[in-house]
Amino acid sequence: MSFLTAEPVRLLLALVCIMAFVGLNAAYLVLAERKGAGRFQRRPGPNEAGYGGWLQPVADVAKLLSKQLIVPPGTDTILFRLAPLMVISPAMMCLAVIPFSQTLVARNINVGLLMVFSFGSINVMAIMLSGWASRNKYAIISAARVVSQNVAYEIPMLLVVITLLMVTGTMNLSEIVRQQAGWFWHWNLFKVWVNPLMPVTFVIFFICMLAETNRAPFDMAEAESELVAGAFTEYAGMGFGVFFMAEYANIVLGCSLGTVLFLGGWQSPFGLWSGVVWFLLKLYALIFTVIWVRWTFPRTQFYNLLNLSWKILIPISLFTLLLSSAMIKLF
Amino acid sequence: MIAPTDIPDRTNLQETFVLNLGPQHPAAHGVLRIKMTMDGEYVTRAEPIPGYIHRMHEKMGENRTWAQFLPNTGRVDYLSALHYNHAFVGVVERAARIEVPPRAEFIRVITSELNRISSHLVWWSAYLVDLGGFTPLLYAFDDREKILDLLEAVTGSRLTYCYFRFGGLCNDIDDVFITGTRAFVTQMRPRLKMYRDLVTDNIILRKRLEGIGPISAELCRKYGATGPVLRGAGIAYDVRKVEPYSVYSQFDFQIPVFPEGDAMARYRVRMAEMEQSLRIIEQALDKLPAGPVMGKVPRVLKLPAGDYCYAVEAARGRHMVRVVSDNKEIPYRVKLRTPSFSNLSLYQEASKGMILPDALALLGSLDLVIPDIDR
Amino acid sequence: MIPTLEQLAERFSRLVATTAVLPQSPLPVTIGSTPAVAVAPPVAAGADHTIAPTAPPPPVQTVDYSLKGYHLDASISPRQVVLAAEILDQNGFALDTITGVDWIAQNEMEVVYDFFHPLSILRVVVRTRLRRDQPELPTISPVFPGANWHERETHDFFGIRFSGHPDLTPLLLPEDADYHPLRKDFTA
Amino acid sequence: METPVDTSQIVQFATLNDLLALSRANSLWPLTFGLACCAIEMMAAGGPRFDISRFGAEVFRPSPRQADLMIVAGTINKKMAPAVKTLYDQMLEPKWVIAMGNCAISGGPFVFPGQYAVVEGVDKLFPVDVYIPGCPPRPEALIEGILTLEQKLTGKRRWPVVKPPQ
Repeated sequence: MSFLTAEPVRLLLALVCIMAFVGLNAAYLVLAERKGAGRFQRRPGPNEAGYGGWLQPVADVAKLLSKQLIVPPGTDTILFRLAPLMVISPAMMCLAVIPFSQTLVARNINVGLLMVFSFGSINVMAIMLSGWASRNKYAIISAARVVSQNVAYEIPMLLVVITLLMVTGTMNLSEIVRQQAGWFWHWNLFKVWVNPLMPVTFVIFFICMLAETNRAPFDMAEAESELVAGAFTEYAGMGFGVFFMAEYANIVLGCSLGTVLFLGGWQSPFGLWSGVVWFLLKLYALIFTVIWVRWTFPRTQFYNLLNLSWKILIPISLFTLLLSSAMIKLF
Repeated sequence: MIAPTDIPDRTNLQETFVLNLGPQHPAAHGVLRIKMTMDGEYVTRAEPIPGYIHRMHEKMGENRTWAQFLPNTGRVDYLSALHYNHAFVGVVERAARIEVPPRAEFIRVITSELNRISSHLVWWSAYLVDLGGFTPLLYAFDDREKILDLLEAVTGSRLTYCYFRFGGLCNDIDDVFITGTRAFVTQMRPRLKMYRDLVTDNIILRKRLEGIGPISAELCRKYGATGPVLRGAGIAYDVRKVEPYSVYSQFDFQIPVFPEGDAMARYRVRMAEMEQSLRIIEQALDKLPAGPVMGKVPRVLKLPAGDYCYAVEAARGRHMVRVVSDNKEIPYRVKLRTPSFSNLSLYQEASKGMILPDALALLGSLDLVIPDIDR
Repeated sequence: MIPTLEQLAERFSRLVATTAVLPQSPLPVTIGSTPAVAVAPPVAAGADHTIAPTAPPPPVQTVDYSLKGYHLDASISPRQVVLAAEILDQNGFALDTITGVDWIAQNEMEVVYDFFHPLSILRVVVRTRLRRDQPELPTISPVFPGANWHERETHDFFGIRFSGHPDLTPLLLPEDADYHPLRKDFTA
Repeated sequence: METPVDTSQIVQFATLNDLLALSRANSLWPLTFGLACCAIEMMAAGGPRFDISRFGAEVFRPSPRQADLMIVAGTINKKMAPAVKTLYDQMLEPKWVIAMGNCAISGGPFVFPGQYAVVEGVDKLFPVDVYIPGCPPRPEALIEGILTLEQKLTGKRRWPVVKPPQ
């Protein structure tokens, strides 16, 4: 079995695993979302396909795969086909550097965080391309919204992450988790003695993550009651399915990042039995919160959204950055 | 929130495009079409184009007897069918001078107010869906099903009621209905409080609605807009108080008025109206007299020649029926003055210079039922 | 702001007594009878009224609300509708509806304007009659912008033309509709 | 000249077809498309009491490209008919149509001699798979319609038919 340790094979295996992880997560998070929405709304949710509805995602994917494939007339054919690929592949790439546990990481690189953010930005471009290529007015409005929304929220997100980097002093995600070993007050979220505003930065991070993944209450891109289906209006079958998957893949990525950066990754809350289970627990708790938020709040208005970023989040995150640097300099 | 005065005047720019919203669009609540001339996300001109569900109600009125037209009234504004029933039986009773037994009038009030609550609940849920909040729809429909259970037991249908008859009602109510209605009233009050806490006081919703789509009382008057739109503009006009019909003058209830004139004011008017409707139902149940529910009606109904009007306060505003009779068994002309028609007609003026989400928030706050516009 | 019924009745009587029209009224003369008071008699006057009335009832009359559903019934010349609308506008009335009635037996079209007062119980009906083969009268949409749609609808259903109307295209009927379904001689 | 061979008799993907039919039947995404009164009952069918999400059919898609099922809920008039036809054409194969309510079936109560506005049945425009009578049909009837459509797809009935007591 020595060939398994060969680096290219290991990488290939890791990629396959990541793709399976993303695919399964996307499929079953859709089900979780639908079942969860049912719970929030006093109804059972999908429960007829298979035992308790467990085969619902299978049915959905099989149906989407077997739908007619068309490229609507007048669209930019290449971009139209390219956009779904461009939206899903960055999310998969990013997961390669996420440390699921001490050993379970596809590629432990020193600039992991940088890579996540650089690949994460491609997502925006993909949605913009899909909106542009669709030759649909709703799609193009949605694309314009996505760009301004993501530009607005990238800034506080990065400011928050820089604050965190000052605390950790490294961009290696495994190293960041390792620093948070011990009891739960060693997590970056609770390191108030380094920066008293650490919980606030986490809240800002979470809000920005919601906005970056275009989730409610910031789902400007797919504002159903305004823009029909936004940038995805003209997509059908699996093209649309891929966008659907990418939304959940991005949620998984964003929540993983939140877990790694703030919640101690694979570290257990009381210093014992650390492992991948803790990572998954924290990850799904965050994802559950994302779903919960979606089914609780109405959508914000577009200008309120931008105001929130430019007038509230950016000043606060700048202040935390300042405070952090001052505290580090002083103590 | 951007106040409307902050928006630059973009009506003279040339780089506009036309966004054809509808007739199939999630915010169109059916088949309304709005031709929006847009400059980016700013609406420079929004022209509603109704008529996609025109169903010839007025033509049908001239084709059938007075009684045969009654089921049609339940299908004009299907969400407040009983009010439309009431207007039509009211005009025929006024013209033919038919006496309605008091018990029938009280039951009319009870069922009408239940219908008003269910209509407002549908509006509320659909409006929240417009604003991107989906869960309230399910809660509101849960409550609405309880009303529908009650009404179905006495009227026989869930939605397009045809319960009122010339001179009374087709069925008397029973004790099950009375106890069920009382139970519903006690259940509904905490639910309304929950909706207030969870939804109305939500910061996102308030930021989304406050100051959006201001409609002044003068604009309402010029366009004939009524109902919650007018009351949300600070005018306490309610047909139940101003032109009291049926036995509404015997009840103690208030007309909720909010002077701001924005979408939030219209929202609050409807939420407060549900509470007032509960009050009316309680009082009517307490005062419910005994007796028959059907008065004396001639076997062959012919209305004396002339024209007659009867207005009611439907869930969406003032609904008036104007009939012209030429002393025959069939009407010469039936005109339905529907509130949604007038309320929508001011949309073009009120939506100028808004951005698309606000324009749709304004559209939803008018509470439109499209067949009510198109008839 | 709230006028009494007597004041309004008196104001309308003065209106019908004159032949005053708007000086800038663009209306071509389409009415057969020139004196305004002598326009065809109103349909609905009293309980004893029949289709072919023997004596024309007064053009302005107050009626019993409980019997009719309105308080004041004014029959005016088609050319005076804008003046009538202005009177009601100045007194704070709101437009309820505009509709038509096709009196095919008398070869006439009737246009009925309903007004309500948002602050009091006061309902006014203004009616006017036109020749059926040439139904045309001025628009009141400059006074009440809400009349725009009501007039378009009346044009849809009856083919009554409102001169000066900004956009008299079909509202409820399809864009290319050239029929007027509520005319009594309409066949599909 | 040879007649083309009907390959479907030779090459068959029986199991795959069955599985696909089963998948499609369990994932009927309707178009968000209400016309009139019946649309409210369609909404009620998605409500907590009836909940069509149990059958995976609650994913109302506003864009016809992503929908599999068009529930024609209400009257179609002649002004609307071209738009409905366009929506049907924009949906991608395989697609199904449920005519909900009497108006969609035949024009319902709005048909009378001399009517000028109503299309007398949506099947005048495009083929319909399931008809649900009623004015408006109850939400249970819509669920029954969806089950009937599923039966049409898979050949199997999901729940036994309940016979009303005589």
